[in-house]
Amino acid sequence: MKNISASNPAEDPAREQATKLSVYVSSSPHVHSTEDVPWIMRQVIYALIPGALVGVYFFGIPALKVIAVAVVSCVVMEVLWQKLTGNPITVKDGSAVLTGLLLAMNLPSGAPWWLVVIGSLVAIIIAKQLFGGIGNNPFNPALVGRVFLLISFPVAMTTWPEPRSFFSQAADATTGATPLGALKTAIFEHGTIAAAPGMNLMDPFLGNVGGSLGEISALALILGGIYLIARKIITWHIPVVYIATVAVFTGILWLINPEGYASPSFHLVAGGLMLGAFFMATDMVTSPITNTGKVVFAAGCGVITVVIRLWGGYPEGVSFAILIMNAFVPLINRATRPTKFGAVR
Amino acid sequence: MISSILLLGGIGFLAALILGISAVTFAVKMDPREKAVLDQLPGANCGACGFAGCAAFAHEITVNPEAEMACPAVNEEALQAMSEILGRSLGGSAPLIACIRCKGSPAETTNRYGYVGPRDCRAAQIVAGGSKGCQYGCLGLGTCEEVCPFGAIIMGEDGLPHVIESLCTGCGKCVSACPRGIIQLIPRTGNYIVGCISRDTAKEMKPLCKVGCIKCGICADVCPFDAITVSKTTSAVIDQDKCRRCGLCVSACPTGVISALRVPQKARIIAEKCKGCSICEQVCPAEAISGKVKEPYFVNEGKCIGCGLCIEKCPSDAIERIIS
Amino acid sequence: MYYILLIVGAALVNNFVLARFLGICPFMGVSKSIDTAVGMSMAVIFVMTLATFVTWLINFYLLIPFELQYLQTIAFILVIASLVQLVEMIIQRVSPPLYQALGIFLPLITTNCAVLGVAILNIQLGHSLLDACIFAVGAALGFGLALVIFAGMREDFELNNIPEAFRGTPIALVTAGILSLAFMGFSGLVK
Amino acid sequence: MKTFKGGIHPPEEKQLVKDNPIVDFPLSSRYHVLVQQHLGAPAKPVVKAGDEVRKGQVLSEPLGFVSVPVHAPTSGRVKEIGRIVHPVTGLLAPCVVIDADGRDEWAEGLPMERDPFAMSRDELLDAIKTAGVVGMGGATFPTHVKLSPPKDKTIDTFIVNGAECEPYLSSDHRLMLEQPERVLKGAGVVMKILGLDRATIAIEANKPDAIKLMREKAPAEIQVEALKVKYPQGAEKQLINALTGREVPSGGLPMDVGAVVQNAGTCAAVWDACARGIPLIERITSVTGRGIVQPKNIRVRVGTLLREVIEFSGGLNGAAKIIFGGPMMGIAQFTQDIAIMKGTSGVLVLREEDTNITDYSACISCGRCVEACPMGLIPSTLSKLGEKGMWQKAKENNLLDCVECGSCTYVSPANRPIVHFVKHLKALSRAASAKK
Repeated sequence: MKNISASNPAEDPAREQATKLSVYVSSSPHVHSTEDVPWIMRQVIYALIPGALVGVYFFGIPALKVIAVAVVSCVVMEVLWQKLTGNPITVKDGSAVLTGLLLAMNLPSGAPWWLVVIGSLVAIIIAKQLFGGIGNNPFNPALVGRVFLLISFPVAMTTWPEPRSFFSQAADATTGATPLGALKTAIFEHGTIAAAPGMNLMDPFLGNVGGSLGEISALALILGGIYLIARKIITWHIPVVYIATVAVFTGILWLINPEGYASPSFHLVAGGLMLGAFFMATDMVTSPITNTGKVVFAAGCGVITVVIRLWGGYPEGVSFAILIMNAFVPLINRATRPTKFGAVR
Repeated sequence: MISSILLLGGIGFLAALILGISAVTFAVKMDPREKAVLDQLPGANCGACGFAGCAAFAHEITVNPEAEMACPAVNEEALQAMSEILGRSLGGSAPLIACIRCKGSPAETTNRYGYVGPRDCRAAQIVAGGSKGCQYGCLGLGTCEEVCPFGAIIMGEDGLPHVIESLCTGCGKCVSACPRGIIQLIPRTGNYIVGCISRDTAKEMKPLCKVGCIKCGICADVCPFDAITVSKTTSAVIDQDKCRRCGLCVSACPTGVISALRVPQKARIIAEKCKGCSICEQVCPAEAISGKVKEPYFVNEGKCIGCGLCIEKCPSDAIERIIS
Repeated sequence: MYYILLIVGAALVNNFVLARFLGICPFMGVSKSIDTAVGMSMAVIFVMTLATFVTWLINFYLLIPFELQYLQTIAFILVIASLVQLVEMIIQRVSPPLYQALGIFLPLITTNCAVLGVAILNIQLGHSLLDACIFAVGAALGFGLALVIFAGMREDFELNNIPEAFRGTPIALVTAGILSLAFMGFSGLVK
Repeated sequence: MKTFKGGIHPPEEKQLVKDNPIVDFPLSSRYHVLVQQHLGAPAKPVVKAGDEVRKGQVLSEPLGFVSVPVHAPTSGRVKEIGRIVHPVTGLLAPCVVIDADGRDEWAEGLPMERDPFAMSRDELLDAIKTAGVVGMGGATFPTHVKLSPPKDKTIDTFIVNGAECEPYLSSDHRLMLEQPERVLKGAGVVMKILGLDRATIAIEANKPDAIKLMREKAPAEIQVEALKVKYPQGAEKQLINALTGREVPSGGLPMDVGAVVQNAGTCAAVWDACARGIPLIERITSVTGRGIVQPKNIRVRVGTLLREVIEFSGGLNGAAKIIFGGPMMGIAQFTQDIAIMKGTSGVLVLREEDTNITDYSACISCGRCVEACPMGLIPSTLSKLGEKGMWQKAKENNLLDCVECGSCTYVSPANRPIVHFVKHLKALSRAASAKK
């Protein structure tokens, strides 16, 4: 069937006729919930605002720039693609804006504009539109964008400006390390986590650390996440199970060897776990459809995240973990089909 | 050097020996047809047929008579051979072409209501029987275009499907997909088609469609070959076996519902071959041939209706078709 | 622990399809449905291990004593090809159900460069016979894993509205690329 | 409170009409009685143009067991056996057109007085069939068939369905409030037919007045059960599940778990048929929705034109959709020249802002439909398969278990017409099996 996505009433003769006839006929049901896709996307964007604000507060104008460039370029890419391929323009559903915002929040605030644009290109064109646009992409577009950049431009993607208050932005911005990066370096150089500098929990909880501009404040992200759960945009399964898996896994290792492994609480607040658990892994299109499936998916994300963080070459594994689990979603969906009513047992 | 030859040769010989022995020891009986079919297949195991390799595909088409012989890599010859082995017909009867039997574009017709739902005629039909005012007419949502495996149907600007003659294979997928049954397969030699299947009377049709068959019967009257039948409750139908493609019905139809697939080909007499027997003059229903006995006859192109009767009757093969 | 790392290394970190780009042909060809993908994976596990075992023996007991290492590739191909044929015949006779499940895929594997790849890599990495076999199992598991998840995704693609130009192999290659990016996250896991 | 798994909570909107007492629809001058008003085998007209008919006289005879007659709604003369748009198919279907003579005289021997409890089971079933009683919740399945389970099925549960879970509609609610005796006595007759000594009346908790009244009036053997307010609580399988915990097996019928469910309105019709011999010629219908000026509950004769019903209810007000039945499973109509049927539980007129005419977009796999589906299916997959017309694969995905309740479609944020896709797939599957 053609024109799957919304067709413009003006281009659709049947619909034009309908407005004249004043009586519509469709299959039942004839009433509909008020919650539609743009509404859902808006809610997620609202929920991301606290995290983004913290990023802007600590990284200043450059962070704002990255966000703006990412959002604008994502929207432009989508419009351009749909214009060129002659498909209906669907930016109004807000998914491109959301992808842009998520991409920005996964980038260091010092990312140059061209880097952001390349990320948007990969996210929107390759990861989303090539697969057929919204709803059809098997991988989270923002994460594909981020991982692509991370592997292609490792230096630019791991140059983390030091956080400072918005009101004391100086011209000579210095760069530092993320908590997880510092941890990895310490283990690599000294073989023990004791050498890692400043492993307090309050700074990453509030956001006063280096990192991607949207991932630094666990608190702001948790607030956003709770908003999403309260509004029933997402269910608790993915964030709770994801975070719990990471906590349990790192906790066991920490109990065995507190010298060699950081505490679970550190792992929870540091890095992109909160952003990933509440906003990236919960992306509806790329996560399993049933609640059981979501639990399996989140547990897988948690395990892979910890494996990469503790033993892998990269200090952070959230993006990779979610992308890998995205690939498993079709299999998980098959394995966790609900039992139909009246199934012969 | 010697050692390398010996070694490789040795391994090769050993392997061949073992394989040879096991080919005999472990031989498995197989449907001979399956083996014969497998021999016709390319053996590249490309998987394009959707099966796991050529053997699986051969097995499937041997066992399951419904399975399509859908190997894209096989050539015509092998396909023929395979169908012989399996005793299937390739559909070798007269080539057919699909024809759309509705001319009621949205501009010419009315709607009963505004349809909201999937853009698929079959889906539209199950909601209150389709939105078109005429319950026989084309719903115009392009399902035939969608199901055509050859891209031979396109939805035109007029909101109606059009068959691209050169691409249509007469497979009939569109015919079974159309919920209104307005697509018909006719022999490729056929040329004229009545673009309406409505059973409504002229009066019932009037508010619904301007271009339908109003069952006036003029076409049946003008047809020199009795190829057209029409009644009060059935639209005109052209018997493609009787039709001689003269096209008189097209110009006679008051609503223009009869149309030609292609321009009719007129007759031309080859002067060198004509013996002047006058048979053509006698059989011509349009009085388009004239001349003197024992001299070459000639065709008045303006009058010729392209029925081809003269060509058939000419004893000396002196008449050919031309595109005017 | 060493063996676990060996398997993880071969299956995830240096995944044959996604990191070494070996065996792309069956990866693309046999990943249209999950059932066939599973059958193929089983066959690969079986053949890879067996081929590794035999080629290792040939290498250390024939090629090296006769100083004919330069014939490695040819000898291995010869051996693998005949081995696969032999195995196919035996399975077809001995266990028709198993043949139904994976026998079909055996001839396909003959041309699978991943099998030759694992045989040669084993020699290059200087693995012992046991190491070599375990490495082969790991590599085959990795191949199977990639194949099955890929088949799952491709089955879903049938329902998607992928632009016409990208349907089929193009989008599969794009997906494989993204999957490969994702698997790079495992790099450094095993040195 | 008892309920089932899945389901949704659409706005109830019952306040529009639930407090309006039932009013009698005045006698019309012409009736269009559709010959085929039930599910099952067709019926054949037995009157011809010019015949004089009396109220309650048989107009068409059933052809087969799963079929019922229709009766003249009033006395008068048969104008013709004409054709009228059938509300279910949208295509022209035969109907008996009757010009009323205004005397509204009953056919001979009607109404009669008899004691159903003195009649045998077969006599009762025959009375029900002769009276043309069908399921009045909207499915219109012949009631006598439902009450004649094969010998190998033991029935131990009888449920009177007063849930009325469809938003907007209040016809069963008003019936239970105003004529509880008819419902209860009808239930008693059904119990006698089934050989049961107890029954349950299930009412959604949003009708506390009906629950209270029923509890007061019901005899000891009839228990009144309040159900959680959730759509589709009144769907047969969900209702049985909520009350008994049993699951009607996939592809099976309620009788496979020993249960029979009858709508409250059907029980009332059964009483009329058995105690007074009155055929099903009128029913209670809610005429409601914000597109109608004066929402009303009316007692209307079968065969009355929708046009007259709308006029009687003050006319239309910005109508965008006219529906026979409720908003979740009702059938949209495109003309007012259609006739009220035995199964017309409501006439719902929605304005553009109350309904949903926006186009759909790609599925975002949010999983809301899976949560909402009372049948444990994955509607999103079915809708994607529907888009491609892949009915074989849809059957593997339990296509035929779908009851088309519309819960998935209601919640779909991408506004996907999932029920429509399901109907489409079922039609394709049927067409394919018909070909074989």
